[in-house]
Amino acid sequence: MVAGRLLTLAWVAWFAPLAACLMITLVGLQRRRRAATLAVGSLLLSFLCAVTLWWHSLHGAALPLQQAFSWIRFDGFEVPLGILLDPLSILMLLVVTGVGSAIFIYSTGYMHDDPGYPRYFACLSLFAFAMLGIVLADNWITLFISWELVGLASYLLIGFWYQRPAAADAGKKAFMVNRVADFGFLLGILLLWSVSDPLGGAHRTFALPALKDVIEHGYLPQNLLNIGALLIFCGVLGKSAQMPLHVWLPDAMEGPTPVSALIHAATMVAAGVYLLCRVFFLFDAAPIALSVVAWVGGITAFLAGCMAFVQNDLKRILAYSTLSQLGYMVMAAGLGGPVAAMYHLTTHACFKALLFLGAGSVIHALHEQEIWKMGGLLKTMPVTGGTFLIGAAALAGFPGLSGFWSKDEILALAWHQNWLLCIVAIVTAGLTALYMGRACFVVFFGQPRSHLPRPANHAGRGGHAHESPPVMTVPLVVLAVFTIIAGYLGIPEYLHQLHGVQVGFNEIVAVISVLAMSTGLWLAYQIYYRQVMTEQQLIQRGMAVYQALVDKLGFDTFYDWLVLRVQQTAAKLCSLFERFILIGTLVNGTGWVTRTAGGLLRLCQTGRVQFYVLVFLFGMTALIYVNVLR
Amino acid sequence: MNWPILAVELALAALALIVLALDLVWSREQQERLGAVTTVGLLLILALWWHQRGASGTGFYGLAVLDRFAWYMKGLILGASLLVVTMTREFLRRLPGPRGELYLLLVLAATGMSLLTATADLTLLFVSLELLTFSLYVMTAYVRTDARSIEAGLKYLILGAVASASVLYGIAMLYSQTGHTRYDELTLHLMTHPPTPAVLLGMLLILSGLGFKIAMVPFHLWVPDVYEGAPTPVAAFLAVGSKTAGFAALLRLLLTTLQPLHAQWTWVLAALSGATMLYGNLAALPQKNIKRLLGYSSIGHVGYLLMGLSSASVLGTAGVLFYLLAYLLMTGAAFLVVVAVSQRIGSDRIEDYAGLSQRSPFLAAAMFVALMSLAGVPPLAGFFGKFLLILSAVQGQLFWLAAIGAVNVVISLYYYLLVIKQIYLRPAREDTELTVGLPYRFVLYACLAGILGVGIFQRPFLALATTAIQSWF
Amino acid sequence: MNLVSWILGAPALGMTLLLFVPRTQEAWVRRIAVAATTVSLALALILVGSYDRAAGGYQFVTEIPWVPQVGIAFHVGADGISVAMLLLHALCAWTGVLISYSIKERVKEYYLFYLTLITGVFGVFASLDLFFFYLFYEMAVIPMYPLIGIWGSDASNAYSKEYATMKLTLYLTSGAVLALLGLLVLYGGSGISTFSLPALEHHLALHPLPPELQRWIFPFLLIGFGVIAPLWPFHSWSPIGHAAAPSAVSMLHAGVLMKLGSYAIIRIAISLLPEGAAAWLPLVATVCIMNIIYGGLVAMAQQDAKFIIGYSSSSHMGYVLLGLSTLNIIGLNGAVYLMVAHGWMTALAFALIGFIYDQAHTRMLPDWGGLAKQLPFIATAVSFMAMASAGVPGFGNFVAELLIFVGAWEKYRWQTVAAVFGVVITATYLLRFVRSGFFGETLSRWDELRDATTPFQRLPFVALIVALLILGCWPNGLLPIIDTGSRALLQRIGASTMLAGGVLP
Amino acid sequence: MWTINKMFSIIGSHNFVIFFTTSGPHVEACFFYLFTTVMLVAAIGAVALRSPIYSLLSLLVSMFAVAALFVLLHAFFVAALQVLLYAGAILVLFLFVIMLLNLNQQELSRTRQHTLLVLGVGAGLVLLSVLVPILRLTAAAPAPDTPGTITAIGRLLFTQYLLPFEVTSLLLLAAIVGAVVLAKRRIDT
Amino acid sequence: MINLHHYLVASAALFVIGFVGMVTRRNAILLLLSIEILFNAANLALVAASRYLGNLNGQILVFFSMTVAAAEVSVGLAIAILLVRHLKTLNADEVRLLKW
Repeated sequence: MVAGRLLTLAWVAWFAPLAACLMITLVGLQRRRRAATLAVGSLLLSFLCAVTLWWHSLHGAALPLQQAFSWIRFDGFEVPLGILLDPLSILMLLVVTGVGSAIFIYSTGYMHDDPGYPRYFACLSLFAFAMLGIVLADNWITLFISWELVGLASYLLIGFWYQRPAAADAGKKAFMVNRVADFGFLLGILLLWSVSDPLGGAHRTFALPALKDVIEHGYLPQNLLNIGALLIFCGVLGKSAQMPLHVWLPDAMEGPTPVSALIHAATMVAAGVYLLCRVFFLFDAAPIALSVVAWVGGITAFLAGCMAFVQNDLKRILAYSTLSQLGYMVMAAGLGGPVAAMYHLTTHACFKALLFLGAGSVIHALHEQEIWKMGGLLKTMPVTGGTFLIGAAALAGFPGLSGFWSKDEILALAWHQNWLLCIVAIVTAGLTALYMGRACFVVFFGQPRSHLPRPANHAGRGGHAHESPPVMTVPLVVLAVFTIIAGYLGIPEYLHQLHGVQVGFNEIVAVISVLAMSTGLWLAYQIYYRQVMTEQQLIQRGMAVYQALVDKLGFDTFYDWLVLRVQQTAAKLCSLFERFILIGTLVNGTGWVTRTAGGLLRLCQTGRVQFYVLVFLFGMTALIYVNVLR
Repeated sequence: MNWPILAVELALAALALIVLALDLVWSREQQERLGAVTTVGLLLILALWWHQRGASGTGFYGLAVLDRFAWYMKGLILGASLLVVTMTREFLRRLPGPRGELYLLLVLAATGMSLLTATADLTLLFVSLELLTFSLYVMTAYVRTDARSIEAGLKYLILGAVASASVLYGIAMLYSQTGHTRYDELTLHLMTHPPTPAVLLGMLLILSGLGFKIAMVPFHLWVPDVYEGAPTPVAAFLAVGSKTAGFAALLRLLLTTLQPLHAQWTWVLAALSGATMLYGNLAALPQKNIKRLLGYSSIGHVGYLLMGLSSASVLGTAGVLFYLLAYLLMTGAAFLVVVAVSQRIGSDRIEDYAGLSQRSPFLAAAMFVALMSLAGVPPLAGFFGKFLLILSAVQGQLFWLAAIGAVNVVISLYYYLLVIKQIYLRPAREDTELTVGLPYRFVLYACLAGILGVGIFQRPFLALATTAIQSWF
Repeated sequence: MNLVSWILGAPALGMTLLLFVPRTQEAWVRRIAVAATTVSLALALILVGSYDRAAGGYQFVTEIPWVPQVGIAFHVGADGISVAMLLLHALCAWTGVLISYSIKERVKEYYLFYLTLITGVFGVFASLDLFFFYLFYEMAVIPMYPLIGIWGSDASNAYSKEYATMKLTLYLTSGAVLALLGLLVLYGGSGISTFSLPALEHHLALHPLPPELQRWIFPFLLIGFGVIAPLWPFHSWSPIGHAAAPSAVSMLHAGVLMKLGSYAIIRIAISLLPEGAAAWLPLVATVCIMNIIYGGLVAMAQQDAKFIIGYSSSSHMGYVLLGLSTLNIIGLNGAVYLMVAHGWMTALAFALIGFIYDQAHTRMLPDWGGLAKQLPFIATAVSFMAMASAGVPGFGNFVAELLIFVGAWEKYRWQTVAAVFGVVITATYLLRFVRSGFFGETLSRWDELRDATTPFQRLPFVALIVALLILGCWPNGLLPIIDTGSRALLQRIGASTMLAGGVLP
Repeated sequence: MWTINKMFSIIGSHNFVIFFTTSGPHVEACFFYLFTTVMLVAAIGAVALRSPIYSLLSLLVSMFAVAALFVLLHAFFVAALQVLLYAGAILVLFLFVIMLLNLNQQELSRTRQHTLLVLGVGAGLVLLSVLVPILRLTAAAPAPDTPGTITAIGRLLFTQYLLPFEVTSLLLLAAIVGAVVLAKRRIDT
Repeated sequence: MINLHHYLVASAALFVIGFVGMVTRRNAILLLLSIEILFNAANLALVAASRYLGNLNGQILVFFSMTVAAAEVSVGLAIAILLVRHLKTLNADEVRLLKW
């Protein structure tokens, strides 16, 4: 197929969800079924385009392809709106539309009874549009716009149940944290724009390929690149929820579960990783920035894994696990392996979406999120339970599943590049198995624990779940299938054009990682299935560490302090300054001085005629004196 | 003799005598019609005045002149007289006692003012100044039962006499140094001889005396008291008539006769202009009585006028003339409203204007327009006037004075808005509607139309003002 | 008479017609006002369409000698910048008149003053004569006094509406007279005795004023016009004034009136005094950071919805000032574009708050809460407004701020960093605004609130939102027109190095 | 007019007038200082004396001294007017009103405000100290003697100064009407 | 030798005395009386100047000034009568309803 057709397909894939969003907003807000049809249909269309593109890319289409239009243009300045098609973006396109389609379909069941159903799909479509924008963007501004728009969609969807204070707060928090991050990101864009024309002057551009050329020709000094890369990495910190800006992601679980699956597990949070890979040429040329990236990723992976262990909310466990896995990806990118990062991103998208949807299915059935009130669900919800276990195994790195392969890529890379980070990564792998084992054993095995009254409007026995409808289980099964096979699709080979270090399968690392995984799983089995030790005893043993982890290592406390004390104090101070100094003293003071001057001057008007004559006399004398005798 | 050059003054004197005769002859009921007679007479004189446009000449042994300047100023004075007659008719409705004399004195004062515009001799200057002043003394104290009116009359008389004595002494000084009283001869003498200190002394004494007339700081102290105490139409006449005449005399004296001394008087006037503006506008801020407020504000406006004079340029002087026209219209309109309101609610307190916009939207709107024009808000007449005056100060390199003028725009806006606040923002204490008679409405409409017309179509009026004084430069 | 003169002629005509409509015929009063502003809006749209971008310069010029003695002429026309401003104002005025249907008392007086205000603002944007510029400027300021004083509401316990309106009027007039002084000195210094802007531009381009004089005059114009812009620390009239004004007046006030200041700085101060601008604008670029950061922080501490938006306006105008102080084409285009976008955004904000206040009789955020359930349409519109204000892509504000940042980056590095940080602050208080006002649990006392349901009620909100979205999604619509104006200006003042500065060291 | 003319011719022909207007400079100086002293002392008395009657009489003396100075200056007509008008008319009017109002001592006292007294005298002294240096420089060159006889004055008054003269009549009309209007006792309704 | 300046200085002294009288006396009648002194001072100056300049214009002016002074007194005394009648006082400084 000719290049133009491919590009058209990409444009269609990008804008189809936007069209759906607009149509839902304009005509469909009252019509539930039509909204869902539009949204799902548009995303399936995008998926179809993505598959077509992928097929062509495998069969000899000349990549990369680039096409841009002027979005802002006047003489001497241009902001393009353009797309870049290369294996990286096509792969990501597939992930987003594929996983997205599954989740869209799942949502039609999950959100079936919600009054805000059309609004939900409008926002979801907006998200899909924005996410595809990030994937396809060929320049900073298109990227940044999409970047902001996914933030907006995320905000709207986290706060979807806006009447719940927690949800509204979580949405706000997510938006704010991302704003802070984007502060750096935008500065980075400005900086890189200003140096994108080595001759200075009118040919500066936002286009990524042009920047790549400039960097690869070595026109730019190292420290500049380091600063620029770090500023860009700020954006990644926010979007991919890396330490220390990770705090919004666990809270974001207040949104509907499919949203968590799509946005806060599979796609949007991975956008940061995708960005790192997309502009890897920049980081590649900035070694200091690169090592910062690696360490941030490693630390995030480890600490998030620890925190996941102490969570009692099923979705929060998954959220921290997402953090941890994102840490892996970022670390991989930081270690110079964008391919490994992308590989893990892809598999993670499948199995994490699967896990979230499974969790959603459980929640949908029980109206309960706390794991200690669940139990033995494998019997009542076999499909959900089965697929969840597959996902969990993949996440834990069970050999043969996709997670094992992609994680091994990363561990091998770390083994090759940085032994310290490698140890961190391996310990984290063990942790992963431990907390996932904990969740699985508590939720799906053992006895039902719930004593909740039966939800009024819900079929099924009290506290006893039932399997979800097919519209929800089918996507689970599909995702489970992909979770199993994603490791054999040749993804690293597909991405071979990417720069960076690529190390093959490493047997030693694989063995170590399986050992770590087994240890973790064994511990979980002992504690939570055999119950050699209750949770309480465990807590008592590691009181300090446990408490610190429950307190989220003080991050939230610190940010609360920052917001409540520092920011609000500054605001109060400015407000007081405004009110008392500026208005009270300077402005009103001027008025007061004027009025008082008037009040004093009028006292000259004593009403005594002799006094008036006296003033006349004085005035005349003074006039004569200064004029004649001066 | 060349009588026609004083046709307007002669006609005014004749009108005065007719009013006097009718007052003596007519019965009490018939005297009600004196106001109408005066109005008609003034309208006829206005027609005569219009007929004289473009005429010029000198007469009475060079004591009097008719030029475009005199013609312009006479128009203002006749307009002022007409407005004041309208107010007087309204005012006298509620006043027991004699009425004819007020019209007589009014016309006599108008005669004096008119003569002042035409005078080209220090003797005539003194005499016509006194004619004007005397009539106003009596008019000020006219409400004999009102202690305030008497007090105002006393103050005006005492201080007026001091001012007259100053003028006279100043004339004596000038005369003693030059031997002349006629302007043309004085000019010639001053151009050929360097000024002696006594000449400057004479100039300053005359300036003081005329400064009293126009309410220039520090000779202004009578103004608020007299405006407050005098019958409102008389206060209006003091504001628009006497001030205009004073400026007419001052302009002609300073710009023709004392032109050779302009290095000595421009800076004095500039300094006094700043002081006058600041004093008038600042002291107006805490006022509670509308007439007193207008009194202080009139002091402020004198400051602006002096700004134009102190630049001693064509633009500045034309600005003064233009501003006097605007001042006539806007102060006239304001006083028309004050008379109408105080006749109906019996109070001049600003507080009692509360809710005027509900009780009489027309009067409220008229007051709004008048005060905004006084404050210099476009597109009203006062705005362009202030614009010209400040521009002339800037052109004359008097930046500090222009800055003071600009500051005073804000200060004056403040107290005018305080009045507007009562009228528009505060609720009415009573609900009774205030209705105004048709002729009165008509005059008020004419004023408002003038304010807008002069403010928007400035060109012909500025042209008139410029041609009036062009020959002096 | 041509297009531009009719744009300002229509409301003037409407105003005159209103004088002859009896007070009791309120329906007719409203109809005339709507008709007048609709005509202006339609003409403004036609103007945007028919402005010849290739030719640039002043088009649709009418020149009638007015007071030739001092060189005054009634001279109106539009270049690229004023086309944008006229469009901005036309839409704000039109929506404002529609919003004013909630005014129930003294309707005729209200519309009289309102149309005077509208005429004045049109006049400022269309004037090509400094005298008429000033005349219209004052004409726009004074009607604010009765409009706020009569139909407004107390800004807070500390600031009554009388205080607010008095302060606003005096403050703006102070600025105006300060600017007038500057203008008069400029007029005197030019030596050609004309107030005609094109003539002065032409003359001063060939014979610039002495640099010392320029540096001396410039602060007069800068502060004089800066007061209304509002330049920190002269901004304190604005939030209080916004809060006290009735919503339609706040709309024009924040939406358009503030832009008079920045427009005048561009059109007169920078254009005629390039040396002065070069000397003073770096200071402005620094001070406007105070606008952005300080204004944002103060907004953060407010509880009153109108105060929040009020301070946010003064914060956002900081970006405009930053943009114009760059003196390069990107920043200047961005500044003008932001003037338009922010105008519509803030007009939308005040219209929305007014809608709620009319029913709820409180603007305090703690008293609101969970309004989204009762007022879904309004809440949606508020979210749009907040997103536009926070600079989310898709709205015009994003495009404009982006241009300003890009334009300012080279010249004012640290100021730009602070300005970008301002976006974070903006998001903070706006999200708080949305969160505590509209999200969360619904209070039972708001059960009686009625959403905007009829198309007529929704029309102004929808129009503004759509306008913002068009600005945000299709910048190539209006920006090239603006570009003709700012490019000509920069070329004339010789600062047009397109992208000022060189490569980063 | 006739009376004045007559009287003036009598005074004018009198010897002592001839004497002190044509005698030597020393004599003139003596008379000047004499009359000036009388004038000033009497004027001070007029403003300083407690009793209004005394004040008035003191003023009368002062005005006679002024009239004498007028004669010294060969201004015979105005000298006569001074005597007639001031002594004859104005002061009598004052006297009449004082009697009419039956003013007592206490009411006519000087101002009780000592500040005003001090300031007034101080301001006066300052003014004097400003005026004197200016006026000391005003010595004039000798000029031909043009005595202010009634003929000369009358000719001027009815030719060159006719206009002010006529205006004065209007002025007097205003004053008369004013005095009547204001001082009329009954207010007729 | 007596010259113009002698007379002018004398008249200035008279002028000042009149002014001082106006400031220091509180009685309305005495204020009017002081005004007469002021006018006399001017008259003296005019006559002296007339003599030393050798023209009569000054004396004409004195003629008018006297007329004015007479008229002044008549109106002033009428107001004084009104004062006593309505305010029961002749003290100018007690008449201060109008102030500030």
